[in-house]
Amino acid sequence: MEKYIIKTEQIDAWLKRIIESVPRVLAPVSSGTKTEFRRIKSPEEVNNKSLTTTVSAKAAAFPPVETLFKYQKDGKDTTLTEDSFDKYPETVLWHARSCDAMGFSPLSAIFDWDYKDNIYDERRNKLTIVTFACNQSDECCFCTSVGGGPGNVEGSDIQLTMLNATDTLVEVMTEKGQKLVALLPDIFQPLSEEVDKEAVLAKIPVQFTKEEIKEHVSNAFDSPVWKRQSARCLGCGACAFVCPTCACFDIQEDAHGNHGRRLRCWDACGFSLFTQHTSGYNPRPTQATRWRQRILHKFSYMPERLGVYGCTGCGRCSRACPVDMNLQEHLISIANSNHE
Amino acid sequence: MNKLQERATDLLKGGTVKLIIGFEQGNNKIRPFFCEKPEDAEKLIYSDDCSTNNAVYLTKKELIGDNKIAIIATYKEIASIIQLNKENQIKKENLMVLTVDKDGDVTELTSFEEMEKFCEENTPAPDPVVAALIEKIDKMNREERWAYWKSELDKCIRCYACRAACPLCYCNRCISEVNCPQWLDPWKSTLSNIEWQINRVMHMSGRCTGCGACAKACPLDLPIGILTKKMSTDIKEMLGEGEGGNVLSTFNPNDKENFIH
Amino acid sequence: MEESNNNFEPRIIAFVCNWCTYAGADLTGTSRIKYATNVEIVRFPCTGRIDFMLLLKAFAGGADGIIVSGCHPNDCHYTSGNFHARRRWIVFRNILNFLGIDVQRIRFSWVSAAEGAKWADIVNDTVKEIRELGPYTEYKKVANYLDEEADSHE
Amino acid sequence: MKLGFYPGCSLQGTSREYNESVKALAPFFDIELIDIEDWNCCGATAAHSVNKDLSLALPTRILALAEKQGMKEIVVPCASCFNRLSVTQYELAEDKELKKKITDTIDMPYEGTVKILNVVQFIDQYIKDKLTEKIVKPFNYKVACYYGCLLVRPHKILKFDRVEDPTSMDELMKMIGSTPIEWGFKTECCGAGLSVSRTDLVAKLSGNIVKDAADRGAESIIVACPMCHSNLDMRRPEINKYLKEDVTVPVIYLTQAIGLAVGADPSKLGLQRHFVKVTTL
Amino acid sequence: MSRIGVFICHCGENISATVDCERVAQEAGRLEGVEFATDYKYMCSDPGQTLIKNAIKEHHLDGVVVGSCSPRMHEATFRKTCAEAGLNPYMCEIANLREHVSWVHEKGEATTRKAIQIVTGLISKVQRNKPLNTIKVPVTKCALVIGGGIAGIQTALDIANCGQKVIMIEKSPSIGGHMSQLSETFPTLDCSQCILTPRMVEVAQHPNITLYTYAELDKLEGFVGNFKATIRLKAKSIDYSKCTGCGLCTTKCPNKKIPSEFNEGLGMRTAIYVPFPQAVPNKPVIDKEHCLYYQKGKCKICSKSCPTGAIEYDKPDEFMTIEVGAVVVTTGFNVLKTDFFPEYGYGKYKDVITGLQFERLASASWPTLGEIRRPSDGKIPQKVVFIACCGSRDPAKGIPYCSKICCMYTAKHAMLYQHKVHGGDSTVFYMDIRAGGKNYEEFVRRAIEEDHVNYVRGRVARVYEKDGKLIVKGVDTLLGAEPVEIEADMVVLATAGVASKGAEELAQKMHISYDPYHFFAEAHPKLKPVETNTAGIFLAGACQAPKDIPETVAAASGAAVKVVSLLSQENLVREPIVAVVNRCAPPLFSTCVGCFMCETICPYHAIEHEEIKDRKTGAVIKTIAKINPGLCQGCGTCVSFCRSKSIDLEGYTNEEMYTEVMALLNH
Repeated sequence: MEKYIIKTEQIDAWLKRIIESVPRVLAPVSSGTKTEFRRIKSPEEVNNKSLTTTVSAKAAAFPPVETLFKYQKDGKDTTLTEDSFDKYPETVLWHARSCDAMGFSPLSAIFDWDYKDNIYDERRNKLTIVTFACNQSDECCFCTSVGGGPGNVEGSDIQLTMLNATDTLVEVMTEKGQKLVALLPDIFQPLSEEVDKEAVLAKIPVQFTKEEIKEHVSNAFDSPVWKRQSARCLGCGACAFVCPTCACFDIQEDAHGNHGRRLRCWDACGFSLFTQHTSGYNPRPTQATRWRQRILHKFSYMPERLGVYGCTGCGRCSRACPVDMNLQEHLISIANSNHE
Repeated sequence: MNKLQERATDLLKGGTVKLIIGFEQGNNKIRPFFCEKPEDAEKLIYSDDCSTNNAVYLTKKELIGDNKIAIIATYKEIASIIQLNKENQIKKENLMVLTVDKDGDVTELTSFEEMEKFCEENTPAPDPVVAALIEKIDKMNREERWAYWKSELDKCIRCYACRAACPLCYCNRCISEVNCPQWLDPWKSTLSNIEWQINRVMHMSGRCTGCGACAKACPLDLPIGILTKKMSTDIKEMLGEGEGGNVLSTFNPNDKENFIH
Repeated sequence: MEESNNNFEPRIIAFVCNWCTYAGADLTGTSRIKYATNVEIVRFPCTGRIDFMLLLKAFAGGADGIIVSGCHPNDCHYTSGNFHARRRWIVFRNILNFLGIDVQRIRFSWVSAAEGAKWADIVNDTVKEIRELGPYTEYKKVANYLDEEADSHE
Repeated sequence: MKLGFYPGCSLQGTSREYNESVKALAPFFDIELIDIEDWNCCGATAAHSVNKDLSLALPTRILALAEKQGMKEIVVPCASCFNRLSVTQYELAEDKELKKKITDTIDMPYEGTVKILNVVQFIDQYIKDKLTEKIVKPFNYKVACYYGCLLVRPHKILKFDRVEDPTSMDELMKMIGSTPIEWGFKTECCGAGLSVSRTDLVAKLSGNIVKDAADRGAESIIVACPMCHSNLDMRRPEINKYLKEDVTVPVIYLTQAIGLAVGADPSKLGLQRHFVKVTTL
Repeated sequence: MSRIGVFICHCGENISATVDCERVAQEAGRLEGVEFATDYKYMCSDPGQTLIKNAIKEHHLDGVVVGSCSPRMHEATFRKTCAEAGLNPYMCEIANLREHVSWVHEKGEATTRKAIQIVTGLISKVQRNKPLNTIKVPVTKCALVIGGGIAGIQTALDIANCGQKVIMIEKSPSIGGHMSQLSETFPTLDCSQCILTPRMVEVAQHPNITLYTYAELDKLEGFVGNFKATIRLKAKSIDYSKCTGCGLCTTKCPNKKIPSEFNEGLGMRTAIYVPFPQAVPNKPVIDKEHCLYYQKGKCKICSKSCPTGAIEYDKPDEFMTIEVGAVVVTTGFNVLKTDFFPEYGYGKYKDVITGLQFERLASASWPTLGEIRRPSDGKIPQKVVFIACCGSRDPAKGIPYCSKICCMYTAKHAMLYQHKVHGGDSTVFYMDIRAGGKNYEEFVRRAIEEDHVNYVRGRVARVYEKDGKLIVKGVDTLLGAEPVEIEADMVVLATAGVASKGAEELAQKMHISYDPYHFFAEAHPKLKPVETNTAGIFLAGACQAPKDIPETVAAASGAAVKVVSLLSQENLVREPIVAVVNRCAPPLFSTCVGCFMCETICPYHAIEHEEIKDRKTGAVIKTIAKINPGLCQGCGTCVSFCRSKSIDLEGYTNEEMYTEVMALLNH
């Protein structure tokens, strides 16, 4: 890992160079009351103040809807065409957060656990992630409780930390990151002395550990806690769609007579239709069972099967929830509960 | 304990009701609260600041079953309950509607007449922000309007929080879930996002009580609430006050038809 | 995609009821009144049956214009289907207009079984108007976005 | 009890006694009638045959003033004013564009919420209930209640009484001890519109009314409209000339009759102002 | 994969002159799911149909698209052809290549293209079509006739004479209706009773007719062919099985001062009474409102006088449920009474009477034995004024319509008066004379020319009494709007015909529609004049609008034919183009959520509530909408209204229509 110091005021110049050199740069852009990752054309578009975007950065490698292949029928012949990988642009994800970067590891684990998902992998490989360490947090943040942290560099290619009004620490973790530095090498000064990065980071108290949660929930399949916690859940898909690690998708046909395409689109386990069988039978008939699935999947099934937890503590689900289903609050209560 | 909490304790202790749907203080906001035990009654608060319209829970069978329940209702809930009743979705004998006045006194609204009267007397003032936005859009030319909505609705991720939060979106199967034919593409796309909103508004026509829960639920803060608001205003202007709520299942032989050749 | 308006041939779908307008269009035929070929008719039992979604789908499917036509008020074969339809269109048009969808491209009319000539006029008129408005490119663009853009996440 | 009051021009001129009698009656029932401040002419008979907008703008201003002055109800004794105010309120309620145009013209906010009461409605609502107990001297006469046209027509708008055969005044007169006659001239035209220009026609039309009332033994004719009153009373010489007989049956306002019954001072009721002397009463 | 056959007809040269039929068939043949495509000169000819039949069999076709003339011409033909070849007829669609293509376009590429497009659309639709079977509804072979006036009598007799059973209910104690009150009838001046009474008797005696008088409809459920009617049999206080109709009781009854309804208040009757001498049935009922026993608790004189002991007091109303296949509503009309016309003094002056009262004065029987005597003093009026259009054609009175019969009966009244009072003087004030009808105009001319009735065109402003005379103030518009004043001895008002009392309530009970004046609405003003919107319920007579006797009788016979044609079938066979509410597996059972907002949209009241019950406990799980296929006419308005798309229309399903539209656009 290389460490540099860069003058904060020079960051924009660097970003400008990145925009000129890389086909696609995604960065937090504000419109109205919300900030989202959007393709930017100039550094001015970036909202440097934003804590997190509403929707996570996962779409950079796992878009809400993508074409798997196209088909064309002519009489009895059918031709399949797959999109060329050239269609997926080299991308820099700018001003992401540690929790965004961390989210790609569970995603990759899901897409590659047995069958290697070429489409995802290609997009992920073409993605360079530049995170900005958090010097602020809000009440929904709980990254430290699930193994992350405001300055966690896992998954980042580069992490920037604003040390003071003028200087920013640049940590380059990967070769991909090094390539970005190389675009404007002159502005990076090698780190002369150790800096106390922790000092400038947001303080986010640890409320519980993910292992603790795993232990509690793994034996709580029949616990009444699910019904109690999910009582006010409305069953929308907001939490799943904003989540950096939710990878459930649906395969849809966009069929038009003799031609069409097969699509992969985001799905959400909160929807009542999610596990509904054609027969009308639904193994998860209530919101309580769907909520249980959500928690167990993230904190029990994933660590057990994939060795990775499905939560980065970004708190997006809590912010997006129309009825304040605060994940941290529920996890604390699970952690503090005796086995029910 | 305040009067509301006392009343709630009594109701639960006495077994009059199995459940009270009310409000509690959440994380920096008021949120719905399901009070089942007398000892939880002290968590109950009364506020019309909750973005959720709790009437939405009244059509969820898995929550309320066949039990008698009480709902602590503000204008929003009451207006929705009136409409839900018109649409045969309320079992009045299983529902107790309680409201709290400014002195903290708890009143039970026992009949729909009382609820109608309550709504007449407590109609909230129209939201000036919504009105201003509608006016702004009305002033745009068509191309500008299209550009505006295209860019706004392009952001929609189709989480259907707007649908989930609406007390009147209680269909067992939403049109968005119909796949023979697939009226709406079930994935996020600008077209189906727009079509979804058109459907939502058409289906709400004459029924919408204007509680604004749809807009408040939207995680992306999209201006979808003004669609239903605009529709309601237009309907009132063009078709008058409909009876029974649904303007599309009734008609007047003298409806305007200046657009029909 | 861009076609010049001079040789632009609009595609127009007509949604008509069986009892009045379909029969009226039959009369246009038996009267040998000529009209433009751009319109294709879909037969419904009643204007009340015409789902507003079908109109949106026609645009999404590439129609440049739409005709909706049925029995005159009080003439509905089913007594009130056209009245219900009319209400639906009143609300629908307003919503579309507010969203910036071009309601000029939807022509609503009443054509009775005796109005063969009116049917021809309506068709020719609509074709002329849509020709002037040009292809409904902006809607088609949104409808075909997966083709249009390399990646939706922009 | 305070109520708004719109006198109008007639009540300041030819029909002062009407004004006086309404005002004299009010205190008996603890009612205070408050004039609309800065009121203007309602346009009455002339405006609407000359300029429609003007004929609407004038009454609208009056109603707007009443609204501004916080009046919920206004008493309008003159039947003609009552008619114009009511018609204006109706037309503006029916036509939003027109309402906008007129309110723009007068440049005042106008909602159309003020309730307009004619004298009979006023008595019905605020006096009738207490009337019986207040009577000191029953008005024990045979009377002919004459309604004229402005009080009841157009019925679609005024929605007052039965348009062809009104009975509200008869009911009130019965309450104060009178015996109203059955007759066919209750709403016949008195010739009001031609009061000045064609006195010969007025003599004929009003003459028939007076004659029938007298023939049927009426000892007085009860009216609630200044136009009716002046034609039946002031034009009596012409009438008698036309009838070729001397009909002396007096014409008195409903409010005067009630005033007498509850014991108001006859001079305060303006009875001395009539042309046909009311000494017989 | 479907196996569709496409058959393009040249229609001689009607289609092929402008459309390249061969190419249409070729292009269609290339489409997915098309197994066979061909073109032929005359597809509707015998060889053409054989071609289709053979292709169906040979290629095992499961759907057919015929490109030919309008489906309105030959859809039935080709569907029958398919059925004969064993293919469900609803798997056949017609592409209209003649009326909608070849006859309206010039020859050219665009025209052929359009033809291909239309065929493509329907190929896609037919692939989604489902085989449908005609709906069979059993028919209860009995008709209910509500109302025993001339309309009901005629309807009942016509139906009964065709061998079908009829149940007639009449709310008053006797059938006969208004016609029995009339003296003579225009334009023939034959005696109303003379022509009506035999028919009344025939009704009572007809083996196929069951008559219930003093009976009203309480409830009507069910649908065409299968109605269930609940009838309230009002207590008559007389056991008709014992009563011989001797009439002794009526002579003994002490309360003799009750205004007779039959005589329009001009004569009196007793509390136990037969409404008029020719009544059918000719047995009395007790009018509880005026009976001393019922009101004061004692009297019972009738009971004492009855030789057969038929009087039975204090029996409650009875209810009877009957099953009928059709209903005919013949409840007639009322004339305006009361003080609707205060300016004419009706109710105030005894000698201002209605036309119907004049009928009674002119009637040879009661109450004046045919002499025109005025009600006040029984004198013969020397001067009578008839005022036409009393209320009618007067929006201010709430009756903008023309009552239609008044011109004629006023002429008749004036004529009868002139015939009966020699030297009498009659004046008719009228707006217009509407005498359209066989011999009607001649009749009016006769009144004017031969009987010297004075016709004044103008309205009457007021009628008032002075010195024992009725002063009629009117205007003669033909003489320059001159005011006219007539001193009359009697004034006859031709008051408007209005809907009968309780019509609105009755319509709501039966779910039939009515106009703003509460007259029942016919299904189509021209082509379905005796049908209502509810299948199986018919109308006749003046319950629909004021009508004269010939018109009423014609309508009654018309309604009877409709009923007979319905009842003569074992089963009603209906097109299966009806709406259906979907059903699916538990726990949903149906996607219908039971909001029932569709109920108000259905013009036929075909939407019913269906309770889904737990099989074991019988508890109601869910209430959903259900379309009664007997009532549904297939307009599909509910389908496009239903938010959750839980209703669909067979033959025009959402999927079929969606697919057709998308295929038309090649999308």
